[in-house]
Amino acid sequence: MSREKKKEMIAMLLAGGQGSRLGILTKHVAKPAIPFGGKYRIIDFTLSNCVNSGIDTVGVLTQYRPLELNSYIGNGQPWDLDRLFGGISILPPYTKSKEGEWYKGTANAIYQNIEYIEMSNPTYVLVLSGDHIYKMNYKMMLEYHIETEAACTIAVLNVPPEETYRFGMINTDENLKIYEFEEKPLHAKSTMASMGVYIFTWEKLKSYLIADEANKKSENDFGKNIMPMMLEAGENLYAYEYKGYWKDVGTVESLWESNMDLLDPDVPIELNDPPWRIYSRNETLPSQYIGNNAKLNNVMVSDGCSINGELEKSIIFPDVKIKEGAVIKNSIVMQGATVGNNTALNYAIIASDTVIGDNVCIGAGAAMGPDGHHPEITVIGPYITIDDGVVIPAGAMIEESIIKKEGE
Amino acid sequence: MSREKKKEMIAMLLAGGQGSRLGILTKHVAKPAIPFGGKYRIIDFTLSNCVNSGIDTVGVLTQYRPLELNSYIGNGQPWDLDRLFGGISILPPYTKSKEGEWYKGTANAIYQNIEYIEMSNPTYVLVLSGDHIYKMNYKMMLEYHIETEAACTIAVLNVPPEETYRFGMINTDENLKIYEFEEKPLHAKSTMASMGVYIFTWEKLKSYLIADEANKKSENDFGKNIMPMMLEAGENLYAYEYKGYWKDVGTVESLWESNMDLLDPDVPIELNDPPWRIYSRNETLPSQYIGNNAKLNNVMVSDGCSINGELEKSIIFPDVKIKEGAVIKNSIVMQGATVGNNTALNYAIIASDTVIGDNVCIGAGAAMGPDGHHPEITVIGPYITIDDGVVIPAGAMIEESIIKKEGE
Amino acid sequence: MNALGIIFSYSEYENLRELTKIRTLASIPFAGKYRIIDFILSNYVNSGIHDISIITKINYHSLVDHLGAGKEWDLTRKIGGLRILSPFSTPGSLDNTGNYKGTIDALYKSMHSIKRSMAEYVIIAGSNFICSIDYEEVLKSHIERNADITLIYTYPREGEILPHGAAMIRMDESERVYELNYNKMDSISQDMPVCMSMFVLRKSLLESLVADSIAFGRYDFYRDIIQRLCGNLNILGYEHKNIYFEVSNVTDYMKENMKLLDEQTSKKVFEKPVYTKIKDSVPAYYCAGSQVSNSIISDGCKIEGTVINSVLSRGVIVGKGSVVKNSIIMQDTEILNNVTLNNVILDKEVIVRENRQLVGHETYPVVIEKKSII
Amino acid sequence: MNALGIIFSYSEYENLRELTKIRTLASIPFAGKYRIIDFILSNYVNSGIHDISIITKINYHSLVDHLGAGKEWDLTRKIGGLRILSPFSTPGSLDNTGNYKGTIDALYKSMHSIKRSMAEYVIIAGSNFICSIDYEEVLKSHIERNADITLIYTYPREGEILPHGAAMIRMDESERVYELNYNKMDSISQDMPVCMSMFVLRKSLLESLVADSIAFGRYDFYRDIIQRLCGNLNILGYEHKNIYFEVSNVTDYMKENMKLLDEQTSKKVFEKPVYTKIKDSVPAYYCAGSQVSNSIISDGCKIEGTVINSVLSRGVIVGKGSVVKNSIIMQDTEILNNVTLNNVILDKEVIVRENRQLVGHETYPVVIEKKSII
Repeated sequence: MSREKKKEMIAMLLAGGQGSRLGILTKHVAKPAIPFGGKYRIIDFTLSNCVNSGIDTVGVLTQYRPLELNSYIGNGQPWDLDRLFGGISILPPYTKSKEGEWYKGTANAIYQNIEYIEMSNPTYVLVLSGDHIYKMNYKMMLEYHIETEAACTIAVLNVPPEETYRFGMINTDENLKIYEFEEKPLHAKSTMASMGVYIFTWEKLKSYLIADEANKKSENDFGKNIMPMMLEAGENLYAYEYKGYWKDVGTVESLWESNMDLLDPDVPIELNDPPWRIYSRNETLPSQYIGNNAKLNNVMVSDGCSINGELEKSIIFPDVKIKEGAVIKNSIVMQGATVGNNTALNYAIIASDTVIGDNVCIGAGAAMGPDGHHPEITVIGPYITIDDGVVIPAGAMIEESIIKKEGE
Repeated sequence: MSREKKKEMIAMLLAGGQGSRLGILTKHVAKPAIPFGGKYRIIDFTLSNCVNSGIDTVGVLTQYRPLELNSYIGNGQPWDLDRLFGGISILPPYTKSKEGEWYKGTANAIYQNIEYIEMSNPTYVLVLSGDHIYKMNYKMMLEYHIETEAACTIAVLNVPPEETYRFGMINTDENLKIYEFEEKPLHAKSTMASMGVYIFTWEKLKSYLIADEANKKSENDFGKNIMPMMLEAGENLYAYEYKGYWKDVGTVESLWESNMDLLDPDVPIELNDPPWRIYSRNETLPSQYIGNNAKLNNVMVSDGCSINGELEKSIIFPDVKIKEGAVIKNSIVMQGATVGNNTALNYAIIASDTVIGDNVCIGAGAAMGPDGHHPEITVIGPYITIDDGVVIPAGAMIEESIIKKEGE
Repeated sequence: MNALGIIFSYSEYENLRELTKIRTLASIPFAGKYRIIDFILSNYVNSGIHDISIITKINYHSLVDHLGAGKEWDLTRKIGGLRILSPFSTPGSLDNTGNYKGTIDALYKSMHSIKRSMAEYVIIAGSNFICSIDYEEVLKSHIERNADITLIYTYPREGEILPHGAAMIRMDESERVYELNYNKMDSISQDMPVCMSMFVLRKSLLESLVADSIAFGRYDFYRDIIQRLCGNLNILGYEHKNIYFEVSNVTDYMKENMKLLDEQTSKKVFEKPVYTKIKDSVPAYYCAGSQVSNSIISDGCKIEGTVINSVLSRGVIVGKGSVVKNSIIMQDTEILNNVTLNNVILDKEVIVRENRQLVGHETYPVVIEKKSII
Repeated sequence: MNALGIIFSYSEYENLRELTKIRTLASIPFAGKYRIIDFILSNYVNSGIHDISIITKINYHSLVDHLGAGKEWDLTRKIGGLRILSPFSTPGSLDNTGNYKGTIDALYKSMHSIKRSMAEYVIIAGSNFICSIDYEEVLKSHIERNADITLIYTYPREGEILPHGAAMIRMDESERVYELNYNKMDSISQDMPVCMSMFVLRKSLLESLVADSIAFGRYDFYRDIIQRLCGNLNILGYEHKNIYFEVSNVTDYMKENMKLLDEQTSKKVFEKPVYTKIKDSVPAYYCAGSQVSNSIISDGCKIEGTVINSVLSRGVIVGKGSVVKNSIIMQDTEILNNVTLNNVILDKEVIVRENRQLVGHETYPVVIEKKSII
């Protein structure tokens, strides 16, 4: 034990949430394991941020359906997190003596893993959530944290005044020292919203976690309990401004939008960025094949695909088969799906391993919403079959196979 | 998914137990993580058996204090189980929708991980427990299982008639086909005891697990519920005879005895067996140093030790310091412990990182029991300090530091 | 599986011009994102063989780079795993010439590594034949038929290629090999079985055959073991019936790559997973206005122009107005705007400037060396 | 840390007789279970440097074996990690001589690998000095003092050893190096600072220094860079104050190993973890009747006889009635019953039969080659 190495900062990644607003897409997997951007999962962004920021010890706190996430993370090798000392660890709840205890809140999840954290004996702990799309250098944030001598630094981004009601808002003085939190205010004093990215000086955090745990009335939540308690106790809390692209992919809409952002050259989220690579677990698949009659127009396609249809502004995940005559627009087709001949998709998300027959129409009647807002997104769940000729109206969410009976 | 490999047999290792009869030794760790044999942990034997039998996919079912076990297992590299496909996975309980569920029994633990097992699509599943010391080739057992066309094969060993009350006993016909189970009988019909090592044909096991789960009255236990149900249903159950060394290290006594067995040339458990190596996570420590006045007589010593005392029939784990004049007999000193000058140990177990001062006497008054049975074992718990001059009588179990007050 | 894999990463009779100037045969790119070695290693791994030695000669730098520690092939192991052998790493090799006198000499100089393996059998493969084969089946047949050596052969089919120097065999009705000759024609009759440079034999037999040959100054595996000993040893053929590719000169290399544009052919090669180095490239991106047909495209490509009947490796950029036809473009090569390419092989990291035109012929493609700027 | 590590696994002026006949300097066993390379690699890893290239020349087989994929040093990485370079794996190396003309030529031939690293600094180390050093501190001082090259030196102390050919430096009061000479005596005065074959400089500076030197046919790092340019470049010394060991001939090798029997000395070298290949040996076993004093013993040893003032590597067996004194016994060597050894170095896998006696002298130990049977 005495020979274990001290780490300057380790990351604790909260990956427990079900993300129920993503409907059928999170039926089998935790939200951080949802596919994104042609070959990634949402969690790849946070993990790659860690690795690119020089953090080599990451604890992933899970409790909801962790199997697929666990097997996706594996030994951490795709992110170079298969380290002899540190690396990635999955941290589920466990029993201490007779009884086990599930994670009660974000703060409680960290509290239950104090022992894990202390194994690395870190000076600072970075607390993250695994369901945002952004590229951020936590090393620079740490430098800021050290410079301001903060007990806690919260990454913030500017949001339009009309959206403050969706965020935890933060009020600071001119030096960005925090004096107040406002939870989802209708009329906020500032436009600085918390990104759910915190750096704590570990000794401080530890003592507040212990105090919070002793308080039976606490919801054991960072935003609601820990930070306000620290503020009240007169600790230094600072905001750290982040200016890049950031998106919470908590709904079907935002998941679709944020995928489409990748195809918009005006949106500042570039995946092909060698000094800030996004790592992911790559499937063992051959190069893609583009057939004689394919047309591709502002489209992303991954390994193992066979494309014979016409595609426009779409994202195609690995191992997808698109047959001749298929017309796919403004859509996302996830891994292993098949789209039959002459089938049309518009504003649709097709989940993994789903088979769409011939002459199917998905997103039928999709029309632009008011104010140029895009039409409703149609979602076809994973592992199901949609029979030939089925028409699925815009905005539907299909959970089960649609098989036409014989003679129909 | 379709490209994942089929495995002939995978292993599911039940490592959930607290092992409360080991007292202070399992206060911080699960039983399979208890140190054994100079540099090993108990679980090393089962894991090495798997690897040496050609099994490269092992699920470890944990729920009690898994932290140290998890960090010991890490990515499985010490056992060559850091595989791209398969390898070792820690399987804690998890939440499926709103509510999580702890493992109710051995069978329920496997039931809750059906999804994990199916990822490897195995034909056979080997169910093991992680707290026995033995060397066994499961590949040969599988060949037997295939040959007898069994639905379940149970490894058995012969026990003396007077010990049958401690085991699940198995009654078979002359072809070793099982016709009856007896749970801890005082007078058994046979001497074949179950070793807790089972091979199941997965399709069979799966259907019985599902049936068992539906039965609200079941204790969800392999021995009590699954096997009897299979027998009743007329499945082929066979016993597989194992003839080598086997020890359940469930008590302080048996842990001590089984360590001492390693020093007895007449007991058939040889660790230095290149074709059947026992793998373990090795600490980063220099070679051991034996001082000018050391005496070693039938002693095992590991890396990083510095030995200056007199040792007889003892096992010394890594990084132990034994000072001049210390006299250690019939004892086990675990990793990182220090034994002071002129201190005497007899029939003692000193747990990890404990500091024993000078002129201490541990196991004082240890006298042979009746019938040549060894004296009571004295246990000193981990991470504590025993001050200079303290005398600890034979059979004591010390949980907390003994610090003499000043002036005493 | 109880076998050691040995791969020869070079060939004695290849003529791949610029392509092997900076690399060994086994590390030539093939089928878009792959190298030849990927297919060979994947055959072993998919057959459950995890103890593999690769014999190298010169220019194996790119092979070492590509394989790294072998993680992608699951060969980073405590027990077994991947070893790259070179004549210079041989213990006690005080002479610095490092040339093998022949395949047997190469095996002889790799004996320190071969002997350490606990495996009972050895499966040897060259790097000029690419196919998907199950060695478990081959070994089973080897044992069942009580062969001394099993030699894997195939019948070349319509349009399939065989180079000068390929080893043709004759067998009796029980597939026992009784003759071996080298191909001296440009093509051969299609009922002549050809050795695919793959052999199975007991490790102990290999050890003694090599020791004996060296003692008599015999250095060529085909001539001095197969040809010479087929009267005494029970050398049996094992037919590989699935598709194969053969790479030993530039025209063939081009033809064989193009065969993969047929999806049925491609499927047969990729029946089982083929592993390769992971590059963490982004998905391929097809810009508005791009036109791609009948082509293999790899991750990280960005296509603004037109690509027809071509094979593109990872990270290739095709600029606006450019037309790439019947060509093979290797990793990270950049084709700027308004370029025309036809029957061209561009090696890695080439830059083709605006408005350039490069046209080769099907039977004699233009080959542009790595890192050239045109 | 933002630095690339480069290790020279051989030395130009060592004379280790039988010990380097089958291996390179860096893979010589030291301190029981270790090889010299372990100390050097661990310094890098403990300083947070994970991108390391090892330059080899000949006989690096045992080094490749020992390092494997670098797992034990946590160097099996996607980003950075361990690379073993040899003159023969250089791209386009069509000549098969594989000899470097000197250290600069070796660096030149490794440039393809050095250039690929994204690191800003390079930390170079040879293999003849063994110590525990924190390169983070050295780099900090290098940057703070605005050095072009930082050269790590030490003052030899009482009983410490320096071979013929060691580079001695002279510095002004600000530690700027203005002179470098080679040791021509058998021992030297203890106030003469000696270069420990470790240097820190910017990677870009190294690249241009190497390119310039090659252009002028200059091949020796000491003579053609340090000695020649110390007037123009700001070459500063950095004193290593902790203990060190120097290995370049057999007598010294013996003496340096014996120093480790002093627990205080040993502690200083093992202050930080030193990683080595894991062998999964069993704990050492001392039979009833064994007698061991003042010795270093490694895992897997089995002692029935007597061992005094000696260093035993892993898996050594000492039989009944045998006496091993003042000796170094390497891995898996077996000493049968009633053998007497004094001032002997037994290489790996030696077998000493019953009743043999081998006695060397402190200043000229008997060295027995690997796998000998006595």
